[in-house]
Amino acid sequence: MNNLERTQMPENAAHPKTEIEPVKGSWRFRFRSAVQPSSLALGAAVLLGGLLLLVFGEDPVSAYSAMIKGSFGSRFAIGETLARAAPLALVGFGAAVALRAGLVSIGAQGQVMTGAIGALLTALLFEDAPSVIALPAAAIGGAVFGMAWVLLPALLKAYFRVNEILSTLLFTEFAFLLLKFLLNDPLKPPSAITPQSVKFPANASLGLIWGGTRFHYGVLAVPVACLIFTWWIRSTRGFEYDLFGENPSLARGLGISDKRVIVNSLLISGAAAGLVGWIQTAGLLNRVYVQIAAELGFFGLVVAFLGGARPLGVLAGAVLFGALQSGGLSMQSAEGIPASLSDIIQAMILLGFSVRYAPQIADVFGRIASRARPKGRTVS
Amino acid sequence: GSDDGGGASSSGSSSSASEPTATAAPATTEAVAEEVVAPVEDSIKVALLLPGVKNDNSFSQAGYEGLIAAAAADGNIEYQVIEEIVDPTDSLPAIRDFASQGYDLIIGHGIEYVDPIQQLWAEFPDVDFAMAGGILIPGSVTTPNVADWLYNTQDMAWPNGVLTANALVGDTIGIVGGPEFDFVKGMHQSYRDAVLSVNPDVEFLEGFAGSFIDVQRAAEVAQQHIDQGADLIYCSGDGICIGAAQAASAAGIPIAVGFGSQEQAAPDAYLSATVIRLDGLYGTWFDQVRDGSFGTSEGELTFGEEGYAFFPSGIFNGQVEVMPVNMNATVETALPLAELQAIMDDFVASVQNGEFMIPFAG
Amino acid sequence: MLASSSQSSLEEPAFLADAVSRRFGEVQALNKVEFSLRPGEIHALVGENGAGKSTLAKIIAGGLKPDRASMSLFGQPYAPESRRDGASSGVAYVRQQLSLVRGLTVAENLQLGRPGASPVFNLKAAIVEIDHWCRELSMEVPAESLVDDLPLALRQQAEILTAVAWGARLLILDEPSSSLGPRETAALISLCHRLRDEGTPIIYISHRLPELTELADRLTVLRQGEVVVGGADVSEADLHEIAEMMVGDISLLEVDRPNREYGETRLTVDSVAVHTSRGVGLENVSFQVRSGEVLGVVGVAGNGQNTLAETLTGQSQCVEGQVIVDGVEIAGKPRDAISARVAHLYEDRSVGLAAEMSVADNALARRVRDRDFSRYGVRLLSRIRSHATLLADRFQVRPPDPTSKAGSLSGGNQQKLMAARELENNPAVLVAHGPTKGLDPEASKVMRDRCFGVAEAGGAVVVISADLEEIIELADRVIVLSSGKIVDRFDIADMTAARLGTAMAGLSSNE
Amino acid sequence: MSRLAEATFWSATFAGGLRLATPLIFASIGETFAQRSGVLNIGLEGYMIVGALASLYVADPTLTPIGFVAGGLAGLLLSALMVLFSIRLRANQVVVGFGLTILGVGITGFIFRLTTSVGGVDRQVPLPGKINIPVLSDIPWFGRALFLHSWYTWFAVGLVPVAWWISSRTIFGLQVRSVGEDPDAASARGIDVIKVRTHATLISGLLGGFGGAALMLGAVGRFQPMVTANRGFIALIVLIMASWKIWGAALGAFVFGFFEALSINLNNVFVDMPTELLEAIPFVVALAILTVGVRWSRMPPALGTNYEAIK
Ligand SMILES: Nc1ncnc2c1ncn2[C@@H]1O[C@H](COP(=O)(O)OP(=O)(O)OP(=O)(O)O)[C@@H](O)[C@H]1O
Ligand SMILES: Nc1ncnc2c1ncn2[C@@H]1O[C@H](COP(=O)(O)OP(=O)(O)OP(=O)(O)O)[C@@H](O)[C@H]1O
Ligand SMILES: [Mg+2]
Ligand SMILES: [Mg+2]
Repeated sequence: MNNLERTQMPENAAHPKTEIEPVKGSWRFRFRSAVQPSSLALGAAVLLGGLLLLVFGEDPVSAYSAMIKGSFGSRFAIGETLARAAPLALVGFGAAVALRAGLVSIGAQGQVMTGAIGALLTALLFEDAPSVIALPAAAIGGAVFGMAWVLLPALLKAYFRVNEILSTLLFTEFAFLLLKFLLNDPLKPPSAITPQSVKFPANASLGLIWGGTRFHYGVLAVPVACLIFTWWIRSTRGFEYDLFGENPSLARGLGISDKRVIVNSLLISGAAAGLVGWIQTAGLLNRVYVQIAAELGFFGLVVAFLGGARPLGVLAGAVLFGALQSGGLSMQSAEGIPASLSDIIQAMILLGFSVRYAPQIADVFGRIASRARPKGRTVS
Repeated sequence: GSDDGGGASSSGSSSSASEPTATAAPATTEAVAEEVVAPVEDSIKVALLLPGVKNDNSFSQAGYEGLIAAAAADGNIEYQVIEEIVDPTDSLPAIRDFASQGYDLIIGHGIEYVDPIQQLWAEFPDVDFAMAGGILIPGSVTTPNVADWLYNTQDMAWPNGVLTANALVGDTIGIVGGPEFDFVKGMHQSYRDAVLSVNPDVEFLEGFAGSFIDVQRAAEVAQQHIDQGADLIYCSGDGICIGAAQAASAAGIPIAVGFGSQEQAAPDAYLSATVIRLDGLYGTWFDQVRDGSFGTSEGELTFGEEGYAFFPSGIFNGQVEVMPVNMNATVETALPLAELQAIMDDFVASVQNGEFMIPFAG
Repeated sequence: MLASSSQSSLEEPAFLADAVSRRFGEVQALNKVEFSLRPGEIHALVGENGAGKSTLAKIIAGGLKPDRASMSLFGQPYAPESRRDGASSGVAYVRQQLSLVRGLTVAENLQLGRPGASPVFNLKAAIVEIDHWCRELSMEVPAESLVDDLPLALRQQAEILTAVAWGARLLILDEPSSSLGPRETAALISLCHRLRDEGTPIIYISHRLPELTELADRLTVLRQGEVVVGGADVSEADLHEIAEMMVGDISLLEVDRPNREYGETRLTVDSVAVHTSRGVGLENVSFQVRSGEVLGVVGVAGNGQNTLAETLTGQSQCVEGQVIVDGVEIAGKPRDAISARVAHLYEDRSVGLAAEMSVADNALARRVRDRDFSRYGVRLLSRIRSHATLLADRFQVRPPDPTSKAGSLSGGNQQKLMAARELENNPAVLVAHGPTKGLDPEASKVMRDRCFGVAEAGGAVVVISADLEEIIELADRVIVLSSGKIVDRFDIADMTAARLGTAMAGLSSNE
Repeated sequence: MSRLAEATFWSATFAGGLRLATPLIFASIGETFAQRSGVLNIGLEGYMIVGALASLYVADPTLTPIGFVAGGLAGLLLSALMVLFSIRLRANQVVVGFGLTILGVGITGFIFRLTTSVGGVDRQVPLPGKINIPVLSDIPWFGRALFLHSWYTWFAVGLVPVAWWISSRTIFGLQVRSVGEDPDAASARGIDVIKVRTHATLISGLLGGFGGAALMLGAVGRFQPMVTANRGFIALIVLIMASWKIWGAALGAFVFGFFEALSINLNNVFVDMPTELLEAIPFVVALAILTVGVRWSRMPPALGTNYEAIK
């Protein structure tokens, strides 16, 4: 019957209740509903930042050009941007797997730390082995330690429904304390007076792809991870995990074990974060520091959200962040702009982008919320 | 000496790590040759990297004030300061950026810059680098374009011990530290040794804020000490000592500080502090950069390996300064303030004329 | 009963709408609709799915702005800006999806959004007020329970109670009976009468034509946004005629039951006991269903139906007894049920479908690991999509676009999509829980045909429903559940209203 | 070990717990309002730090109570950005929250360096005196611990029943909870979801700012970059630990503060134990509470979701 020929949903179904005019699908409609608010917000952020620079006696044009130069303006800058984007992308992919399964793990920060420890310990174990063995062993060590650090929160979530946002945050705190302890004593070279580890053994180190930059071989883990993540989304198993994220009751009815999904997807995110610990140590810093994780874990999660938990989105988000960070730094060193001002500019650009991405990411949380909605209250 | 041995053995791969040293040899000669050709420019460009903010009342401020004073004295220095750069991921590109912008001297004021400088000096033979605490990091070297500086932690702590042992009314001292790092613990040990050398009956309470930023926790540590009977507070720290000073002031007991004055925070309770004075050292470096002797001379001391350009700061060379006793303090002290000042003057003199050698703790 | 309508016919209308139009994108949901409501009448608003009933209701309630309309309420011009506006003018709208906030108590809901309520929440006063209205309206709504903890029927009562307590002068009920059993429906109807008799006119939206004869005074039929019958007297109306006007196909309401042959037993439930933390468990439940047979499970909602469905599909574990499908035990593992080809039409579409995923993903979620649709663990998207198009076509899912989100389909089409997924491969056992809930006659017919189809192909069908008509139409045998126990069982031919009523009330037990 | 048997040890620890809890109580109560309304407000750290700076900079030339109010207003101002971006423009709450934290840290760091110079006189306020409740504070064991605190602590403690009353005994509180439970249903009952969430978020900004101000004026007295030291995130921990309850948040803040104070004091009891182990104590306690309390925990179902009204 023709009454069944109902409204075609507008393309962007996350926000179906949009305005009527102009006609959907038209160029003007797309522009008004997607491009315009986002570029407005971004433009506003950039303008506001420029104004701020101007008010405080800096030249906005040269500041921004230093920022762009520092992120893409030279071979070194590009290498730097990519080397900074790499860990964010890896964390982001892992976080995206968990997000798609309806889990918000903000523990990547801690898993990066333990991953670094794991990579270092393994490398020290294989100090005398040839590189072909030591190098992958360190990678595995990093991944395993990253997974180990999310195992307990995962089990608590799977078996006792303990909120993973909080448990992973707490485990980040534990990882930090463990790291401080290890770097203050057992792993510290005896003469050092500040916490840091011994050098990462050379036989397990990742070399540079471009000499004179910091574009190291560890960055290659990103395209590999991106492919794996793309495969994951296409795979039957990945589909089942997505389905669980969307509708756990249905997934359960279709024979998908919720415990397995929870534990495995968190373990995957832990492994990704652990690998970040590995590449940061074996490729970038050659030593474990207390700040080894910087804010990678948190920003990796932000990147996963920004990228809508999709491969290219995460990749783009990571490069954006990498560019902001290396550009922000070069604003400081080239133009003498204080770190805090460059933070402000970076934050404003991030906020601008958050609006740009709003429609794509709006429903990521929607799923999680529908999951959290209890079907009844257990009175005990 | 024993430290170096340990470090070398722990890195069995140091043969490959020291390769850059070998390849650097030709670079060295080049640099020397170039320096002969290049007309010595009067103005030099200096970059200073600070782990904290320049007005942190503490370590970073010491570096900043040193640069300002030395630059003013020199009169022909162009400088750039970059603050709050702790993360090793950030410091390397920042240093590299300065090096490729043609800076003549890059001072990494903090042990966090040792690794990046070690990675970069060979790539920029024309740039001079000054690092802090490289001697403590196994495998790091000084070269004709790298010099190393370190302050004596015991010199920062011991004078406070002497002062407070004489000022203490009661028998308990509460010690407040930042993170429980080795050098912080070393300072505490020196401090305790100094106190006990004057008064063996003093008891100590010790607590850590866990970081250099958590002022509230530091204040709480001090308050806990006070609640449990501390009669005097010693804070080894940094900016966090603000909290400790305020707590001491509120409780009406004296406080001495390891790093930077807290006179403003607690004019009634603050007694004294130690500070680093780096203008002299920086001036020396400026001169060395100008006349090309940077790094080639062995500095004032040579430790371990031959030719390690190393500049220590201590009371003996005036680069660690014991601040005058705060004559406006109103808290009760065992001896009058003037008498305390006299004791400290004697103490500093005895160190400077070599009569007393401050023991190294740990 | 119908007398009251004529008595007030001379008064000015309680509500009058003239030329109401509203467009959603390309859909003209309402087109110059005229509608009048007399004081003290129950006015039924009927029409097929998507006819525009809810849209009209929302506009009257102030929750939706018409593109064009002139309305008056009790003689005053009326143009509400918001729900709050509508509510303070005395219009109460009880939505299809109820609008009590589930995490709050009934008492809290009573005060939430109440026009003119004092900013301080007075719990005691709210409880007293609820008790008062409970007595007045013969309800039993616990004031301090979380709405979440209440069964659906009580939630609905609570919603009506709050509407009345807010001083509703006009009440709109949108498909209030679609998930109620006969007893609860009867209670609802008498409540409506009581309200009407006390002077509150009611707009009553429903698909269930038979109950309207008992309930309503007048009736308006909407079709594709236009009024096809405006305010006809129910007593004079012919149901078949109305059904025809709604959908244009009279044959829909006629029971068309083929004679079926039963084969061997396919489903055996043997003295099963199930405990659950939520809802009612099962105790000593035994029955068998043969190939080609349809077993109806009736009972007041919340007497173990959910648990039964979950047990048959392997989602709940038996503490005693066993469930056997074709000789294989389903021991609390959904995977067992799936490999034994047990199909499940979920009672709640939002549970049975992943709303945010595409039609294709939903259609083939059950078969994602099939050789046909994946290779080396990778899904073959184009094959999945084209097969989904095929299925959508076969099950008349509109629109048959495999890439659109399942949640964007209307309720009926969602139901068909779920059926497409579950029934595709001749299931051995079909557990159909309220298969036509909220569907219009046309869509209902499609769904019922599908259920028969399973039986005809040799499957065993269990239909769980609160809708007796549906049971009569579908089932060969019936069991009655009460408090998780089977209290009666009979062939459909032996079914009488009295027998069913007493059994469902848990009064007698023929076991 | 013998220290553990002393009354002063425990009363000092108890008092310390209350002091450390003071900023957390403000912040976590404010956050309770936001999260109950469905807004996951990760920018709390940002609100706290702008509150800290503003309170000091206003209090220095004027009076501390004025500074305290200014701190709250500064937090409120930053939370207005949360409203703009997350609630009005519907950007992801987590992303915006992190952005606001960076922004808050950046702005305060920047203003601080603009207004202070090396060797100059920093802005500073004297720490408040303790309010002595006459007879009670003389009670032998717990008098000092319980009844000798600054007015910030008393204000925080006094705020708890008020906040509880607002949340559970006023229509506004009902509205806040309803829009975090089920915004669609709430909207159908005539509640303006956007408006209620806006108000709840602004409250969290105000109280987050108060938290920063209480930390600054009550415990620290002088500004440092990042002086709030992640207490905003700790307030988030406290809130989840407390299952989104007002009393729970206050109690959780105190429990957290108590164990933090305990970990400080145990350093003198177990001298050789690595401090990292002691520092972990409050977090271990939080994990234990979380695990045990999970069956009573109920996350607001709409937490983290954006809402768009039908027009
Ligand atoms: N918010 C909306 N956005 C777009 N289209 C809508 C919206 N609400 C309703 N419609 C369209 O308006 C038409 C009328 O819908 P309405 O919900 O009023 O139907 P109904 O008669 O209540 O149907 P049912 O009996 O199934 O509840 C439908 O075609 C529907 O697609
Ligand atoms: N938010 C929305 N945006 C756009 N269209 C919507 C929205 N909600 C519902 N619709 C459309 O309105 C129509 C009716 O939706 P509704 O949920 O009322 O189903 P229904 O009327 O009960 O359908 P059915 O009769 O099939 O059960 C659907 O076709 C759907 O596409
Ligand atoms: Mg409807
Ligand atoms: Mg419907």
